[in-house]
Amino acid sequence: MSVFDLNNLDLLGTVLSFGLTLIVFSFIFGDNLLFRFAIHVFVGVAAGYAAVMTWYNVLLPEIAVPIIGGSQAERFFALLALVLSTLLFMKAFPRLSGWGSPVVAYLVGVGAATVIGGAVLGTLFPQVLASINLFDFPGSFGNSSPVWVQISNAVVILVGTISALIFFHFGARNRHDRHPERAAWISAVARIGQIFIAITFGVLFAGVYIASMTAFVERMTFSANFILLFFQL
Amino acid sequence: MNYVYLLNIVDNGILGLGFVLLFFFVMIISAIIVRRRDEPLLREISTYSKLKRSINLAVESGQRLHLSLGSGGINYMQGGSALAGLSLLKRLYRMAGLSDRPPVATSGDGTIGVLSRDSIRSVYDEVGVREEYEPTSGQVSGLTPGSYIAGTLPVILDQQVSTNILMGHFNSEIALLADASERRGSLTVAGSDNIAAQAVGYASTENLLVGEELYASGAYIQANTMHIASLHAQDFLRWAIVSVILVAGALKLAGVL
Amino acid sequence: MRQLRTSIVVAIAVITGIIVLVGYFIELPVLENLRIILLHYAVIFIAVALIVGVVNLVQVHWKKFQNRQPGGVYSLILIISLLVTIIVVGYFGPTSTPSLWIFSNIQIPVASSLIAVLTVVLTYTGVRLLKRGLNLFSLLFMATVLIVILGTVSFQGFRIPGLSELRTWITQVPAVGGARGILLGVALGTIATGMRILMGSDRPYGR
Amino acid sequence: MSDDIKPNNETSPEDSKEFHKSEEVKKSTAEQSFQDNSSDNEPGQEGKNTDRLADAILDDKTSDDVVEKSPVQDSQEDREEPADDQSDREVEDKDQPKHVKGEQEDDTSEEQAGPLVGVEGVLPAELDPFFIHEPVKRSIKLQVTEAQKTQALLLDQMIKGEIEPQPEVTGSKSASNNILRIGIAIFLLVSILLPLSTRVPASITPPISRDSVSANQLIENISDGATVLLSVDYEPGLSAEMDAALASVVDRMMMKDFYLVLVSTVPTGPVQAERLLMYLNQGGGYQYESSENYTNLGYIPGGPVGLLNFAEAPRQVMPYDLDGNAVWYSPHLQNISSLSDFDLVVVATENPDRARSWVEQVQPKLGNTPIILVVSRQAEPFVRPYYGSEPSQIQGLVSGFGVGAFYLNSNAQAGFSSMYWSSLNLALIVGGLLMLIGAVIYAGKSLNTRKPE
Repeated sequence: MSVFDLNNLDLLGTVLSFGLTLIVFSFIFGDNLLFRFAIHVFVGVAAGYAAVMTWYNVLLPEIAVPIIGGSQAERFFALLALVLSTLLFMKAFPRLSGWGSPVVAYLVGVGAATVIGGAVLGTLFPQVLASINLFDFPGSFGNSSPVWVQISNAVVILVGTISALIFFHFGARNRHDRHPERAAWISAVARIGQIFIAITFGVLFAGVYIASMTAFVERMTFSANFILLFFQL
Repeated sequence: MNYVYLLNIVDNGILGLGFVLLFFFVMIISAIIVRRRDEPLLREISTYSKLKRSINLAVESGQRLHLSLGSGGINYMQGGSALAGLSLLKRLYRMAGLSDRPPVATSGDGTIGVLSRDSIRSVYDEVGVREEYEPTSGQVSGLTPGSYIAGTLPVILDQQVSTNILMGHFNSEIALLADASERRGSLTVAGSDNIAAQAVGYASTENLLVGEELYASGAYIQANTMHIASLHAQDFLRWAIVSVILVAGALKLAGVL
Repeated sequence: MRQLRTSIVVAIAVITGIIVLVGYFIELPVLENLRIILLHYAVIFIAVALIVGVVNLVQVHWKKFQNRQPGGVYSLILIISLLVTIIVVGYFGPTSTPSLWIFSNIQIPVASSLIAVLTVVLTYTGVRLLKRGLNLFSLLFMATVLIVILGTVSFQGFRIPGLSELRTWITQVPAVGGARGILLGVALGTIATGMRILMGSDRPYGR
Repeated sequence: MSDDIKPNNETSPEDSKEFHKSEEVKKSTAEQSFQDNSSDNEPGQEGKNTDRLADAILDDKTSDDVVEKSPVQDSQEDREEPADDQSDREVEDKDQPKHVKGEQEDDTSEEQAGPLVGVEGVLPAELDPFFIHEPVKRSIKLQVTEAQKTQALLLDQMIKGEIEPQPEVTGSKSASNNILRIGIAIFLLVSILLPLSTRVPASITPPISRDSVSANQLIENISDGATVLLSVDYEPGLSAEMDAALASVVDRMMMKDFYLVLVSTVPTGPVQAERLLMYLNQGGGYQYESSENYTNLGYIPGGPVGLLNFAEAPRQVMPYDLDGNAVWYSPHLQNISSLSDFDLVVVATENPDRARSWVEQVQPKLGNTPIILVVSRQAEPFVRPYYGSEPSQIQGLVSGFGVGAFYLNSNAQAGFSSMYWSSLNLALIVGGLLMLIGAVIYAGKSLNTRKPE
């Protein structure tokens, strides 16, 4: 944020922004009243914003507008939506809550199907295909690296994929007096999988760290700039 | 279409439908087998053992449990993780619902909030004490992922929670909840479908449910037939996938495909 | 009666789910249209559920304020800021100047400052990670974290030789393998969860 | 849910105060165990398990079933409501004796199924893993000597003590943890502010990744004035990184005079997008105006469902822009009836799941239209498999802030992020070093404590 158009509202906004930044950051030193104040304001604003966006983007164009000025078919569609939405809205009130259950069931059904369809066509098939095509040379790694490098990389990825997948294997054998355990060789493969999972988690943690550090730096840069600006005034 | 179908032999849709049907039948067969068996034969997941223990301890010592259902909605891929959390919620309420400090459930999504209240209410109904049902025990604490975390922090910090169970969809901010829990000396158990959150959870808590383990909560916490059956079905298809990858990969390397 | 109601509710979930699911895989015009309508309604209901969530948020905090529970004043503040936001953003429009002002000067600073706090928390957990115990996995995790972080940076042109290449290799080879394994596992778990709902065995909805 | 225990009709509210305690007692009696599937019914209602047949195949056998039964037996027993409220009352007298009672009832219960039908005092077929700890407690009161009792109580206390919440900063432990947190914060703060105060120029270019070059190439290959779908899908929290990364891409697109169609699956996305365009207008000297050069369709609710819906019928799902105009008949969009009619799709998100949703729900409908993902560093490892896969499901990948700065330097436009590149680098180095020091110290400690063993 480098641009400061200093009319009154902008100045007020910048001061507010700076103040909230410091207040939230003070949580590092411990919980405090101002921090509580800031997060409650934040939760309220975020919820209000989301509610208005929902109104503007869904309820208004999908229900209100068609009922007022739509064709007969549109009006029917919107009225049905209105009735069902009202039922769902009753979920907000404990006594009427039961009326909304069919609509919630509808949502759960559609959600379940979307989730299955997406997981099969979007993750499972493409990822399996990608694993198979690792051995399609030249391909996955471009033509720049020598073939043996490509092959060994492909093998590492393949071993990682398969062992991480096997790591999750749940089935176990019964053993007397002890917890059921997986077959020894599955456990061995699972340990290799665990190694890959640890590395993946490490990469992800570092990614999260870099991303959040960017936010930290941006906030502090903003604050520093604000202080400099303030003293120049 | 640049979306090349599997091995270009069969239409993707038919193959997908075939896979789903296969999954269905394997689940049914596993359910029949599981029903006949005395005890579930599943590997031990130490996080679940710890979770069970801490729930029991909390119930006995009259401490509050907090179940955080995350900010993912039912219609998302993330819904699965919230569903796992919801079935646990019912269990918690059956055990501790009428204690002085009943468990509290927080969620960051309207639908999950509704479902959490339904779950709690149904337990009160079961016992015939509907009038004791407190609608605020299943609360929505923020409606966007960031504000959900912000709204959940006070619950962890204020309500004398002994165990925070974070089961649902979270972003990397899950570390803030785990940290607040640590500041209060409470136990944290975390599981999320979001793998970035898992990575952060791996560093922040000893009790992490990794990846697919989260979806096994029904089988491990409730020892529920269909849940156990679905784990066996997952195992079956896991090996099917491994075989397909290995065989087709080998054929590819040999230049057959 | 109640039994009948339960059956109807389960049937709704199962039937809508199956129609949408089959529509995913088979292209039949009739099915396709039905599916679009079903999805369209679902989107509307999800939006309504969000409003229900807002109502619940207000209910919870109003009750807290009314019962004079500790922190009740903050609950009032939350409700006030929610109402003010609804009025301002609703009246002027979500992308109007006042709305942008609220967004830029309240939401962004608090949200990203929370992430700034997160950075400190993450460093803290990173520093203390091995306190829990030293094993192959925690060591590998830690090593990977350090390689990726230090392999990403360069300061005044200085870089540790080879680290950047190692970082690239780790992120693009073993991590991809592990990630794929986890993704496939999560997909299996997700399918199973969805499947149990479509079988009517898991019923996360009310009666 | 189907696995609930249903209480007796007669149970008074007061009695059931302790239902969680008496639950295991009840469930272990043969009369109660069949009720596990009847939670959906009114208490005491007859014929309540009409959908049990379906359940028999599909439903759960819960841990609450103590004695296995055939469905036929179930339905028979359903009709005769177990009226053992007498035993229930007794059971709920006091905490400890209750368990004793329960156990005694267990002992005298008859086996209802299997080879041991009719035999009394049979051990239950399965135990609820949840309650496995209970016998320990029962034995405390019953059969143990005083010394054993004391020991058991002590153990109990010790375990309980472990999870009891402690007020903040009680011992020196949490105080020292707090000091560590504050110390870390100060170190990081100094490392961020130092380059700012010395005004080190951001002349060091971040590493140029192959991905960003190819993404750049992809944009270059599209003719000027093309119509692009741009989804701004990130939460405000990570907007620092995402704004910087996306700004560089959008900057490129604005240079080529692309017509932008903005959408978002996050409620705050549309305003985030407006904000970004406003900054780029100011910093890059563009004059992008709503409906002239871009249109903001707003928020697509419903996650993957909404996205799929949008991908299948964009005109029906998002008929208006945020100002309420019917945009699809405008000259820029009249030729676009499906997403494959766009020249390019750009999605910016910090969340791997959201990236996944786009790839899974939308990409298959895109035909030959390329898709570029602008993602946060934290999402990169999970998006990469889609990028690296052959065939590639996404055609361009721009990840994180560094690349954004690279774009920026190459364009010499919009001073969006260049100023904090040095700070970021130093802070990351310091953070990494702190972690390294911590790792070395604790690894050393743990090796030292191991040796004596």
